[in-house]
Amino acid sequence: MDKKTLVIGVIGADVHAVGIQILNFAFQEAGFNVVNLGVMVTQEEYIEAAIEAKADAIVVSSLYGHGELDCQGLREKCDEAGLKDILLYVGGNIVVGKQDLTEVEKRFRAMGFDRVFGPGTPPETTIEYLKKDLGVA
Amino acid sequence: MDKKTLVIGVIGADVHAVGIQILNFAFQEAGFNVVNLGVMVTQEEYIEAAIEAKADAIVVSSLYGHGELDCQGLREKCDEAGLKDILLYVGGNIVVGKQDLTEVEKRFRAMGFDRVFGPGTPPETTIEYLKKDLGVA
Amino acid sequence: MTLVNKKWSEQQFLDTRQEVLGTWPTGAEVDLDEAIAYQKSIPEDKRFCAKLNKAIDDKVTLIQPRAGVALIDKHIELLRFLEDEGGADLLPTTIDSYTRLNRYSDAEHGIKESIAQGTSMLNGFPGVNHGVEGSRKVTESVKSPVQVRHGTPDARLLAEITIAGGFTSFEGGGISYNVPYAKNITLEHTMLTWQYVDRLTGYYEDRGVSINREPFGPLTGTLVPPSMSNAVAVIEAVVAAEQGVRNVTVGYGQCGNLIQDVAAIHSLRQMTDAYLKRFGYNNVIVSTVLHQWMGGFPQDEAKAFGVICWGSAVAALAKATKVIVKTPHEAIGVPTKEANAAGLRATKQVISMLADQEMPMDEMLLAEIDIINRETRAILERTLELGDGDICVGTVRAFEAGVIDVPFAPSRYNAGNMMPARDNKGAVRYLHIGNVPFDKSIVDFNQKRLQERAKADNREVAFQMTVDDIYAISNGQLVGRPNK
Amino acid sequence: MTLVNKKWSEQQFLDTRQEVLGTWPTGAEVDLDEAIAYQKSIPEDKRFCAKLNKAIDDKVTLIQPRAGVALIDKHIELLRFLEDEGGADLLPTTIDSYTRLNRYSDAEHGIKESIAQGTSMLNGFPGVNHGVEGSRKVTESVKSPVQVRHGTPDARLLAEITIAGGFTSFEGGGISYNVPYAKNITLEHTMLTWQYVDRLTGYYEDRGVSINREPFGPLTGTLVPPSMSNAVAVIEAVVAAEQGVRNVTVGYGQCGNLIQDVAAIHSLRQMTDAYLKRFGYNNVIVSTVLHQWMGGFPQDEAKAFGVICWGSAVAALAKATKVIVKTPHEAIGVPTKEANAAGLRATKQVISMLADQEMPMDEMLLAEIDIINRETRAILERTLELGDGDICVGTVRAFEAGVIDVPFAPSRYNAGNMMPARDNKGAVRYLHIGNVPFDKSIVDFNQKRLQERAKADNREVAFQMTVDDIYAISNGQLVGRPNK
Ligand code: B12
Ligand code: B12
Repeated sequence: MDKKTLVIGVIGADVHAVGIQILNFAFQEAGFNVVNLGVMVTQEEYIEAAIEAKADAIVVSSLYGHGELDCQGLREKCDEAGLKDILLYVGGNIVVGKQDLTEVEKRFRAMGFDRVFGPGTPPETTIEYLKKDLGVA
Repeated sequence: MDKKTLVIGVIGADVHAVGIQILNFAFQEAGFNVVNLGVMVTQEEYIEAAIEAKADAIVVSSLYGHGELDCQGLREKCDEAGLKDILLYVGGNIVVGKQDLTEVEKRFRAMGFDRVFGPGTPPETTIEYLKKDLGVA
Repeated sequence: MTLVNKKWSEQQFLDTRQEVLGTWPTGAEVDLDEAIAYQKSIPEDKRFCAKLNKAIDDKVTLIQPRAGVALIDKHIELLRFLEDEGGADLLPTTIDSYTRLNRYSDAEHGIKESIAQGTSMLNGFPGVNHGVEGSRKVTESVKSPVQVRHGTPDARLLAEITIAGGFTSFEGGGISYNVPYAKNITLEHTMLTWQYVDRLTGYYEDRGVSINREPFGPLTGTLVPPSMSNAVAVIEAVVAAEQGVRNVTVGYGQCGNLIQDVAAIHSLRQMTDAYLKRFGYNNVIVSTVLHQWMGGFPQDEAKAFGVICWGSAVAALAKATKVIVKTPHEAIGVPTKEANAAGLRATKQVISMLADQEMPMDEMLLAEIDIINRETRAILERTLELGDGDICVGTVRAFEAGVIDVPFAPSRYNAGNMMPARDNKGAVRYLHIGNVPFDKSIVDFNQKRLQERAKADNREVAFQMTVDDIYAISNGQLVGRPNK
Repeated sequence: MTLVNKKWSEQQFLDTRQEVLGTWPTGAEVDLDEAIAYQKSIPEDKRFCAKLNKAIDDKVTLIQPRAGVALIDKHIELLRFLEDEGGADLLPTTIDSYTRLNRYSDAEHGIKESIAQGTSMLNGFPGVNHGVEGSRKVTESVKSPVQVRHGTPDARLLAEITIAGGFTSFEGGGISYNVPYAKNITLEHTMLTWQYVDRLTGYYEDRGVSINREPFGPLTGTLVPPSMSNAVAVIEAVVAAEQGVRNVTVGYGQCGNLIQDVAAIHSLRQMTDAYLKRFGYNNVIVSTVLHQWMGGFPQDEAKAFGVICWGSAVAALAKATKVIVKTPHEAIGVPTKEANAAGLRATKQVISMLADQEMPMDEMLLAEIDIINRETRAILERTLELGDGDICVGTVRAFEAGVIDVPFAPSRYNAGNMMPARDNKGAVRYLHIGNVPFDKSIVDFNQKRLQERAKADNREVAFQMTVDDIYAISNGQLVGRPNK
């Protein structure tokens, strides 16, 4: 069982459904097990799915601008649920409006995310980082 | 003889011919005598024409960007030719590129121009100032 | 309550109202008689219907942005900026995503956070929370008619509050604000909640106050074939008319091929008129709206202007009644007011330069209108059949059966078997037909067009084309060609 | 030397050369044999002709900016920026106005002032002053083919230096770089100086080095009716071919009406081919260029993007071989490199989205091509008649007679009796025919179209229309309607 497992989904009240379908497709092609929760995923749903699937990472997508409100407390809830040090990614259009990305990254890192990706990050980039962080050759 | 006389033309190596034809038309409609020297007018030509026509103002148009080089010394030559205090206007796209207009105005005023107009100034505006400066009702 | 396409009795409507108004404290602010009187006091030039009707007569295309922020003052500032600096003809008020899901306490939290952080933490204007008074402040502070734009499956309270609040147009519909905007909500439910909104609109109409209604044309905004989105628009227009709506704007999201896009607007107008007439709704005024490309945008602002301007040109050449305008910030985030106004000014320039021109009605255009008409009719006729003649019942069953099938929709009540892709000229065609009820001639037509592309691409017709097409415009192409 | 349309003998050419090279010290740098060898060392993908020929085959539209600054290093930086950040397919080197008038010492002064002030005080690149070596530095520092773009009545020395300097295309012609760019220079004179440039090009061509030549299509850029500018382009193509030029790009400045603009490009291609063939020049490769609107631009950058993108769409729909790109700074001043690149990226986005689309060849388009063809032929046939069959002699006489008549031209050798205005759909028509030799059917056609506008405008057909049209695009319109 070499394959690493990812839980993916679009957080909060966000219904942007196109990107996550493509990520699902791309991550599988790249050799990951993927649990795709689709759109409108609550923090609890990510955590439950991650526990159940013994996931190595949670990949949070947020497009609609409420990402900052929706992500508050996710790391803490992971910790409480025993998902200590699980890899947490967030990406998409994660804040409202055009903002300085390094500032945004800082804020999300402070919330406990391991990596933070800006608008339109191509699947290949994400996959590269996942492989690196999860020690996949 | 109430009518004020204007000498107009496009200075230097500038061949932009549309605007000056329209200004000629508009100034005449507004009740001025106009001596239109057309395009590619030298400093000397403006001065000769102004002396001959006993002009009240010289309206220099420059579109092509070399206005600053072309206008250097015009006021001094006017002074030498006895056209003391003749009203000097300059307008059009008088410098190279998009520059801060107040800075540009300062430089042209320092060269002795009484008024300096930015890109696309409508004829009505110019006419208003001319009437004011020449004391036409 | 069971769903059928029948005008609600006044009693049924008024009974339901009590429930609706009780779902959030601001509901109590709405007094229908007072609201009707208030609406009657709004001058003609600030009414959506009047301005649209005039545009139809003058054959001009009006421009309208999307915009909304959390706080009333900031929102007014934004709208004023868009009319003064952007030259918007029609104004929007885009509602935030919490309100769209009736999560009014989350919206309240967003309002507070926005005040605290000094910037809008909501992606739109929380209309319910701001109530009738807040809405009136907005509509009274601007010179142009204002529309509510959102994506709310259950928009009953929002409609009550904002129409009482002086908005003169309300976007959405039981299909178009469900399937692209929700995951777990049945079509039965949203068609009922939207019958309520239409019945409310009809109630005002019956009392001399005309409110414009606009089904959301683009759906998921991503490679939706024109006939599919047009079929949905026609259904929502018919359903609205039954509840007493008399002024409808049917919409379409630009796909990118000039001929197909112009044809789609013509077909949309023809089909809407035809089906309204068929069911006996003879006094509905129909206008059209083209949405500039609704899928993924290029990040670069100059390139985004390219997409915006091309959409403007198509809207003008198709003589759409209005065009919904994107901004150079589209790919990044909710635009600043400056970026929003810039999108408007670019659009206005193109629209005005094309005001006196239209696409000549030549053979190619006629052929494209014809195929869209035939596809749309196939979908609608099967839908009616499934409903035993009732368009509402039929719609629910058509989604179950995959007869109506919207690509990339988040809703679990959408089959998701149909898959689109661009043909060799960039027109969006049916790649997998799924259960969409097309006869052989239509299937063959779509396949032939995709085969042409496959040949040019030097690959088989397959889903990878769809994936490539999704990225194409943001990568500066229309057709997603394989990398060479 | 008397002007006739006949290939110069090599002796005549070489004798003149000595004079030309002596007019400024850098002339001494040119050694033709060495220059030919140098040109031969330039790889295919950096040659203008090769890239244009490929674009013709692929039916794609290439994009090219205008750009030039005073100093070599800065100019290289600028061009690199335009290919890297703008995605330019073809590069320009726009020459400054002093050089255009052979005022090389003024240009020298400009170079010094530019160094002193740390900013370009010239509106272009002073190619003669920088000499062969300076030119080679430029052409060697970039990846794309580079063209000289200017407006120089006597460009003989400039051509010698820049072609030896590795430029592979040279814009201009005896009419198009006189009438819009000079006041006191006879057509006889400039047609001779440009025969020299063409003969020089032919000299390279005879020795296996193909240099592209491009008559300047838009002329004054201000409401020039397509048939008038096309007639000039055809003449310059024919005259160039006689001197041995084998690769010509004929150009047209967008007027703004879709049908007319697409028709103009088609007609331009047809007429150029027809007249080249008629005079027996069978081995000339002809490409076309559309210039985005060349008249007054709106000052607002977003609106300027609107004009730019609409021009891009037309170029793509007409399948012009290349498009010359404006910038969002157009109305204000020589653009920054960023603004220039932004114009390019917006253009590229539109061109790419339309790469697989073209304007359908329907009745309206065919009719418009037909009227432009007929008008162009009328002008050209009368010109040939006036020259007793010699197109050069005829051209000089045609200008004297006002048979060829360019609106708003600064040249005193242009009659200025013809006056254009837009019709009710924005197509540019002949308002005053002047002495342009049109038969009754053409005159009536033009008048009828203008009458339609007059009716819509509720005023008489008159010069005020022309004035209004001059301002229209910069005021966000196409047709200059009277204020209501
Ligand atoms: C299509 C679209 C819609 C459709 C969605 C249909 C559907 N159900 O899927 C509709 C029209 C319904 C819609 C609605 C709304 N939208 Co919208 N939408 C878009 C649009 C144009 C394209 C999104 C898309 O599909 N892109 C194509 C896919 C392939 O790319 P992607 O989604 O970006 O995902 C890729 C990458 O980002 C990355 N990625 C994604 N997640 C993650 C996570 C990680 C960890 C990593 C590494 C990478 C990664 O990989 C994906 C695959 O390549 C974008 C703007 C844009 N991008 O141009 C706006 C946009 C996302 N929408 C926006 C908004 C505000 C809304 C609305 C609130 C309001 C409105 N405008 O109506 C509603 C929201 C409703 C809701 N509750 O969610 C904003 C968000 C603003 C912000 N963040 O500041 C955007 C940015 C537009 C804008 N500039 O205003 N939208
Ligand atoms: C048409 C045009 C041309 C035509 C001119 C044909 C002709 N012979 O007339 C052609 C194509 C030949 C041309 C050539 C060049 N042009 Co040119 N051209 C333009 C353009 C697009 C429009 C000018 C025009 O006719 N406007 C319409 C008339 C009605 O308006 P106007 O000229 O602005 O004049 C009005 C007002 O400005 C005002 N006004 C004018 N003068 C004055 C004076 C006073 C005192 C006042 C109060 C008011 C006033 O009243 C006028 C009537 O309303 C402008 C950019 C623009 N404006 O969009 C560039 C522009 C002027 N050109 C420019 C340049 C650089 C050139 C060239 C050097 C290089 C080139 N691009 O090829 C050559 C110059 C040749 C030469 N030696 O002069 C630059 C100047 C740059 C700068 N200043 O930084 C501009 C601004 C374009 C740009 N952004 O690069 N050009």
